[in-house]
Amino acid sequence: MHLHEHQGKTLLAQIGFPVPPGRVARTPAEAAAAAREVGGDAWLVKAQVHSGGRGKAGGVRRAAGVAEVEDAARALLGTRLVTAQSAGRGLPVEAVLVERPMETVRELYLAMLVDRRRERVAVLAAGAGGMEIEALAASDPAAVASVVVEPVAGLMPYQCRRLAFGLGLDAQAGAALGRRLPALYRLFAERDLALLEINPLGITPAGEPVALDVKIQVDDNALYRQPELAALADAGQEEAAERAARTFGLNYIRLDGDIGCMVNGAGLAMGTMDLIKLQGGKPANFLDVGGTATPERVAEAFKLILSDPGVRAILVNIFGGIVRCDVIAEGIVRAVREARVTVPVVVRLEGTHAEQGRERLQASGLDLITAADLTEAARKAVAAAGGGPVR
Amino acid sequence: MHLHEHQGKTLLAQIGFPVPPGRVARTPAEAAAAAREVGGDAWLVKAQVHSGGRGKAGGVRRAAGVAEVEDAARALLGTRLVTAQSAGRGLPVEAVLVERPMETVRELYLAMLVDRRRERVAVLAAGAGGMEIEALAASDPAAVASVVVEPVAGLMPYQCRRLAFGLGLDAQAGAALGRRLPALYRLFAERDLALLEINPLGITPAGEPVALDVKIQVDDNALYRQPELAALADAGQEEAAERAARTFGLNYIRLDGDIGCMVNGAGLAMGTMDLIKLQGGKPANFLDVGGTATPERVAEAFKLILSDPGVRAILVNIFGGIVRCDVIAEGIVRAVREARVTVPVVVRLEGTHAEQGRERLQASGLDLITAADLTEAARKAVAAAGGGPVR
Amino acid sequence: MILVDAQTRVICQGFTGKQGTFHSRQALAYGTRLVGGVTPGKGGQTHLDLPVFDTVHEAVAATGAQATMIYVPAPFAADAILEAADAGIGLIVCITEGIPVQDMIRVKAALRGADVRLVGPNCPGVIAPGACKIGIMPGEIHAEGVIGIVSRSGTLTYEAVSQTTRAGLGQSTCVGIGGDPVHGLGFVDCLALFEQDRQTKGIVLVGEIGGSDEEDAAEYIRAHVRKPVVAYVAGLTAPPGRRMGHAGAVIRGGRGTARDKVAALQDAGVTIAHSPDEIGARMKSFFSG
Amino acid sequence: MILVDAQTRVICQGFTGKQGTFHSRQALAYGTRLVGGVTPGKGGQTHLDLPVFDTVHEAVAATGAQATMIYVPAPFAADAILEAADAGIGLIVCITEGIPVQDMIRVKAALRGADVRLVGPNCPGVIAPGACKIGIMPGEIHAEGVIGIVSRSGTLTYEAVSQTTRAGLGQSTCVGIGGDPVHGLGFVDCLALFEQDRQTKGIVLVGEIGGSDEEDAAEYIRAHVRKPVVAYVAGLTAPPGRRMGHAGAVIRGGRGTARDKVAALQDAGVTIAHSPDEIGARMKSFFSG
Repeated sequence: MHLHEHQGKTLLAQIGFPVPPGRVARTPAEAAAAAREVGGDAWLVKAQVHSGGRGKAGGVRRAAGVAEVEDAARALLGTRLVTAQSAGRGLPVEAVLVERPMETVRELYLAMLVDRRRERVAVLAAGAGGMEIEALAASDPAAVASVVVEPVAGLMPYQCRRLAFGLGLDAQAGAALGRRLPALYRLFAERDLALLEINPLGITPAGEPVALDVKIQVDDNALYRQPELAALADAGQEEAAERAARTFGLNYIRLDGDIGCMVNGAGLAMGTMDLIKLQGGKPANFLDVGGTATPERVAEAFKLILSDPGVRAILVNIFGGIVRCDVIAEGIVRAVREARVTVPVVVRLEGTHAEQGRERLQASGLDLITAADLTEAARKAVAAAGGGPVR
Repeated sequence: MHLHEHQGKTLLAQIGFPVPPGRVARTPAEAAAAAREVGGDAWLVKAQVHSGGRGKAGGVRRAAGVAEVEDAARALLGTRLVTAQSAGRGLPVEAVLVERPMETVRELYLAMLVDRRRERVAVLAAGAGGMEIEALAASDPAAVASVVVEPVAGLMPYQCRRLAFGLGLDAQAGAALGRRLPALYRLFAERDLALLEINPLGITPAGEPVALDVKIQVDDNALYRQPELAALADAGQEEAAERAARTFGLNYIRLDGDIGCMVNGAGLAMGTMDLIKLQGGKPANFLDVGGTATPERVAEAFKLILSDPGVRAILVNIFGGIVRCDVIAEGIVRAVREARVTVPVVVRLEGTHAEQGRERLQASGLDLITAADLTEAARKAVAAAGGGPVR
Repeated sequence: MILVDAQTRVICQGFTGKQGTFHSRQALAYGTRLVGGVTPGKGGQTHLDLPVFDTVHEAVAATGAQATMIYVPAPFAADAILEAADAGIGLIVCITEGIPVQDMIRVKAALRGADVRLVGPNCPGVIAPGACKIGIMPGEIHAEGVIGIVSRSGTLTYEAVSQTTRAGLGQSTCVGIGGDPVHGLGFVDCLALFEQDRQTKGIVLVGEIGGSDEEDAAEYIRAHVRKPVVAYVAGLTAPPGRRMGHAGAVIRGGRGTARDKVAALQDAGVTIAHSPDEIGARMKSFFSG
Repeated sequence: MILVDAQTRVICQGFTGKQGTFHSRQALAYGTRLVGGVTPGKGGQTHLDLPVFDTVHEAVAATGAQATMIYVPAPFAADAILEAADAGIGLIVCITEGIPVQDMIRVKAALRGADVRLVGPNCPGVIAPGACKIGIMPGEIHAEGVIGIVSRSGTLTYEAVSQTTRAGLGQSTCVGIGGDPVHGLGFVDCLALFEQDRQTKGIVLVGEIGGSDEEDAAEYIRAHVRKPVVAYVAGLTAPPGRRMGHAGAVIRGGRGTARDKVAALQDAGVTIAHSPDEIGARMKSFFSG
């Protein structure tokens, strides 16, 4: 789950990590009031969307007076922002952060994330960048200082010193940063964050760190015990279909192809997408109906797939295990009838009671295309989407 | 460092662990006011001293009215309480805890301490007792339920369940205790406790745990980072000489013999005491002047030893290492002169510059008895204390 | 076979719950030597004709259990794993999905140096066909045989199983290591066990995007594995930055792509199945000489 | 000799402080191969003609240091130990006294499974006479020889050293394991190393009240040690419940008495010195046949 910049900065402020003075606003009038409250004679007006790259996309405006703040807010609020990182989607701007610009002598990158190989939280820092810190770490390891935190010890002073020396900070700025980092790690660990990126991290002329922007992701699996963070979710930033999928316990990600996929199991779902590509087609989505695909979930899955107007064929790939193929087949038949599916549907059933499942499909009288194996299923789906002969 | 019962109960209350309603009082009038504040129609008036065994020693009184509370407080305050655990010393009663008696259906023992072999914090619980829980664990392991806490995980629910099942608590009382124990462990770990003993731990008719008495010791080495706990120190409960020793960085423990000992190193100090015993004498104290015994500390050490009127001879045993024996000898000569020592002093110097040290002692013209080895030193000290011939 | 055999005494944590009951029944039907289960507060009862215990310690003391399968809900799973390890269980198979990653970081730190093997979480489990089934996989698609299968994915594993069964090779043991970013046994651990195992003649490795387990596996295979390995890696078409179902299946900062993983494995001499359909045939080719 | 030899490259943490400077100078005078030191913020300077580094990682990279001696104050000691371990130092000797026990619990948990040996804290250190001195012991009382000494106490160790030197036996290595309740190497670890060491012909063990290290040592000696062992245990006259100088030297609940420890060691066939004066003579008796 993503947090907005202003939410992340509130979390930082709570643990005493310096952030610029700022206020969130949801109307131009609120923005003007926020500017007066924040004080000063210049402000940044920043669109609050779940994406990086806002600056280049025009989502961050400088304003030299309160009237300009109000104008900037008016220009941003209610629009949809397309950034280089929003995958072509326009993200609704429903709030702006009105913030005092900070004087800094340096701008750094700092990130905390889970290092899977070390099975611990890693802290990464770089003195310059512009690219994702993980990519930088991969391409130019020497440019990134990193430490891995032993959970029983927490982020230790020596690790903060290594980061500060690695960034080439002077003694004062290094010590100031070192005083703040352990609390930042505790925030990460205790609030179940999945990513905490401060980018840029400014160093003020007084040597103090200040988070100019912050990107925070929360571990979805831990939301049950982080009710305060869960309450910060902004469903408006999500694709409507993906949001709907979650409510039914389905995993759905919209892509830009034309072959809708419905698969049980995340790995097999990816494998199915890969096969469609291999056969010259393009998958319209990733969709895992889960290990316990009930007829109800199958029905919802069909609705989700069909909510994408670009879908020209549907490929259903089920490996029956605990849930038997005949049960799934029943669900498919019901769903295709109820959802009035008009695009070709290719079905491949394998595993427990696969034969009975296939029989159930044929007995339905529906125009369902069956396939004996995965490759055949993919080939048929690609042909069907292209309008070519299928059987 | 020991805490008083009322201090410990304040810590427990802060983390939500139930304690009986109570107030501390330092005068009989305060005690009466405390009783009214606590409410009810009966109270316990408990002497606040750094020792267990108060009940049998008359340090805990039951009072049926406010007047009785005042009387009980008057009877206790300003006296010195000798308990079975106070090693013959009378501990000054400067405060009493006025507390509401609690109705309980069971009384248990619970302790947290550092398990040295496992290098972790252990939680011990027993359903009955009267003896120290560690002794019980040694003599009758089956009577004690115990778990050892992995520091990275903290006290886990399964461990709380094991303790509750081990104590034979019913589901409700077990769950109620289990809800409270993890916070108790965090108190132990985060506040650097060395011992936390709740004895007895009552179970109320509603199944809730309540700490009827609590004994807390704080890790002396951690007081620098526990200023709130350090401020709770009650020096009045300590032997005056031991308190004085600490201010000079000396380790002094008064015993009941007649041969004062001054040794560098804790192990050698114990070894010296053992040798005195082996030679038929009794050590008057344990005293470690430390690895860097300066002339100043040697002088203070002499004063401490002489503050014990029972001392009839002094044995100085120094193994010179970093600090050379001639420097120590100089300190001894100065101290014996300044402190006007009238009892026989036996000195054994070994290690770096031992020869020069011995020469310095002889050159001083003081009546110092030297010894070539430890056994001889102990023999001479025992003879000197007994008034017998020494050389 | 590895990790388990027909003699392995297994318990179930979360025994009387819906999942635990269902899969315990399946395990018993398969012939697994299930000797009891744990549900706190139900100690002393009988469930599926087996004893229920309040704690794993009691279960181990009473039954000599050596392995456990965990079906408790995610908020209680870390506790269940640590309880099993503390009680001396040697093989812990955690099926539970959705455990917070910080829990797993702490669990792995707590288990460091302990003589215990954790499989999962968020995995189908372990099965040695004909001997022992600990997990949620459909038993009937398996056949006793010579192929060791290790996989990050559930249903993709079943594909590999079903194909190797149909190819007449069968499986020695199948281990689902799970789709979480921080987990127990990895590819390398299983490869080492399969390489040592006399029954195993070939190894199928099923990977997916995210992390670097496949790259580590490739390095290990190059240095230590002499048996034929067929690998399939899912997610060539997965978009970067999106979590593909599994918590661990995400490409970040250009790292963890299927392309890189396939290249690493190929470099190490592994036979690549470019489609999940090809796994059986590729493996069969090693045994038809 | 064990743990160190004349080639061991040593650094000092807390190098430019008063303690670090004094004992580094002593170590150099003794011939220890001290190759540099660490004081954060003083990196790039020179001290005692040796390079100063900001971090242990830099020191290791520049000098190939294998061992460290830590003289930083107690509040910073846990950090120093973990930094050394993280930097790949194989032998960490922590002289510092007064470290909170919770710090040591966390340090030991963090080091679990790591390939590192910690000696101390609150100990005199390690010396291999004539080869390497890492610690605060007076070098001149030692002599190269055949006795391994392991001890919980500082000055009592010097007694054992001085007596074995005078007896003409000398020492292979002397290890002060320290007086804290939670510490690094224990008696058992050192006994195992001495038993394996060809130079060592006899072992002196100096214990004291508190804990059960001596009992564990007795058990180990009975099962694994064939070389003669002479033991002295201090604290027969120590009153229960009082901390005798060392944080770990306390009898609690009737456990950890010198009497029990002596009995356990005697039962295991260990020769007991009833006075610290007897250690040398008792050991000598094994070598005058």
